[in-house]
Amino acid sequence: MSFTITKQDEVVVVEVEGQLIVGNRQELKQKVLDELERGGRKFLIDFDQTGYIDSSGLGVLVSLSKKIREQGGELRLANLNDDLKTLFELTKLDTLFQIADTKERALESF
Amino acid sequence: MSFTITKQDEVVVVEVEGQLIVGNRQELKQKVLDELERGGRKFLIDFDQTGYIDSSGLGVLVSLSKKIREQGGELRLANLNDDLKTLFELTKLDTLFQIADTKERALESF
Amino acid sequence: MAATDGGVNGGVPPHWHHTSFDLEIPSDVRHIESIVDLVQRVCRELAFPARQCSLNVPVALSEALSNAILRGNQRDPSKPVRVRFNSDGDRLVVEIVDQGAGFDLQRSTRDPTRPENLTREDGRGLFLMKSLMDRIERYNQGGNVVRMVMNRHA
Amino acid sequence: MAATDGGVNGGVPPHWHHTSFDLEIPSDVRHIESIVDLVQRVCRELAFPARQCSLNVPVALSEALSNAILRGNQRDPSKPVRVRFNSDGDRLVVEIVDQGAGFDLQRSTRDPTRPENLTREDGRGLFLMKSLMDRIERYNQGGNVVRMVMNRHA
Ligand SMILES: Nc1ncnc2c1ncn2[C@@H]1O[C@H](COP(=O)(O)OP(=O)(O)O)[C@@H](O)[C@H]1O
Ligand SMILES: Nc1ncnc2c1ncn2[C@@H]1O[C@H](COP(=O)(O)OP(=O)(O)O)[C@@H](O)[C@H]1O
Repeated sequence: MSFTITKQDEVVVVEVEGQLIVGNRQELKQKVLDELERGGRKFLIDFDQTGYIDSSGLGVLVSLSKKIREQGGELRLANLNDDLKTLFELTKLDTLFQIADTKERALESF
Repeated sequence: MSFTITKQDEVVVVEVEGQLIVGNRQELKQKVLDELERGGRKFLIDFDQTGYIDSSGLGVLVSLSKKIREQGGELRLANLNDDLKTLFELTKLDTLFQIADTKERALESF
Repeated sequence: MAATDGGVNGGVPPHWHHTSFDLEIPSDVRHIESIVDLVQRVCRELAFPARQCSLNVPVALSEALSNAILRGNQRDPSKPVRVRFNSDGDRLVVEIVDQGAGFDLQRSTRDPTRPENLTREDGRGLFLMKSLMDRIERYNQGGNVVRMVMNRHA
Repeated sequence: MAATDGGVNGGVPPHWHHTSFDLEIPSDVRHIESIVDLVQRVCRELAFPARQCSLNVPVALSEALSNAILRGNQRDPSKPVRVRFNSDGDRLVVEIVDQGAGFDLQRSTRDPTRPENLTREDGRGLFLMKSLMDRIERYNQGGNVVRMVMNRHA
């Protein structure tokens, strides 16, 4: 389980490797909030290397999306596999987030 | 579990990745016998990437060592970790094989 | 075994038959991932469909475990969480036992897809368990037991 | 769980308490590795010393499994091998049950370190099991049961 943060032009790209669950979501939250503090406004979370996400992981995404929007920023998600898509559909969170098929599409869309 | 065969000068080097056990030792045996058939006479089995070895894996090593010697060849072993060393000591097979600490030492010793 | 050849018959080996286990962990969320991983692997060895082993089982189980650790046992590491697993290959039953007083399963389950709940951070756990398993039950028996049943999908 | 922080307490989590399992596989040597891997992981979660989990358990268990599959069940995939595991963290007990008639444990155990046996290909399995476990027993009960006990080393 690890989070890798890189910057592509103005976009803060966060890769979630492994699970996003109750044991590590606080770490993700802190890392993104730190970038927001430092002035980042465009955020992309890439799930290409992600296993499963639990409800607390989904909760952190919801909360981050709110906090980013409050600062006039934007959060996009990319690379959900079929399992993750199902999870977002079940919880209707697919209606709350902007989700792109690939990282490239997500980057272009900002 | 896989076996990688390379040649360094005249030495056939076999790397055992993963377990050497009843389910795959036949594959190792066949690969080494094929090289013996093709004229290989110096053999080095490298256990650097090996997990555990069971009695049938030990048995294959004994049998290969005999077959290689029958053809006037030699078999050396290298890179036994502490667990594997214990296994060879328990069975006194450390007295039957020429065992080097490193691959380099084993190669020099031919 | 040395003399007899244990060579491979070719193809995928016939899958495991029945499997059960019973284990107890201290209340620490860092155990969730390894338990989930264990159950996922058994799910695959029992040849349940890939999706059930990669989505339904891990998400539902991690919800049940984190509720047991954080809600039931309130993260007190001296309180154990017990995990009982049983499967004959047709269905899979997992029981999670915590030391809490229990809760009202029906009343605690919110619908997180309703507009007023959609942007809430919490309240998706029981909903996901119900959505991903075929049956969820709760009862008291030496603790608060949450029982999840998943049938093999076609 | 979403609202409550499930954050890490620092350090290594307290290890698992007791663990038991009971599973059945068809007689196919390709299952040995996954069973051994499962037991090794449980060995580690129960915080047995590293060496016992990396050497004693996997070698003894793979010997017992291959004897059960190849000797006891003569590789007949319709005959199951049952694996029962139990540990309270102080000792670890594994029972392997096959459908064979059983065998004389004492008389079948050779000493492979004697000069006349040293270059034999076979005959090291029971010897290794005895060397690596604290106790090996055999009895008939719904099949041929080989029981291995390992105490936690200091
Ligand atoms: N094992 C448990 N013990 C006590 N209460 C529980 C347990 N599991 C769930 N609950 C109750 O059900 C509520 C809803 O749980 P859930 O849907 O997982 O959402 P969340 O945990 O995010 O609030 C919890 O807030 C808690 O009050
Ligand atoms: N589960 C079993 N069922 C029947 N016979 C067994 C079983 N396990 C061991 N044996 C007998 O004990 C003998 C010695 O076993 P072992 O020490 O593992 O060496 P090997 O299997 O290489 O001969 C076997 O040859 C077999 O006759």
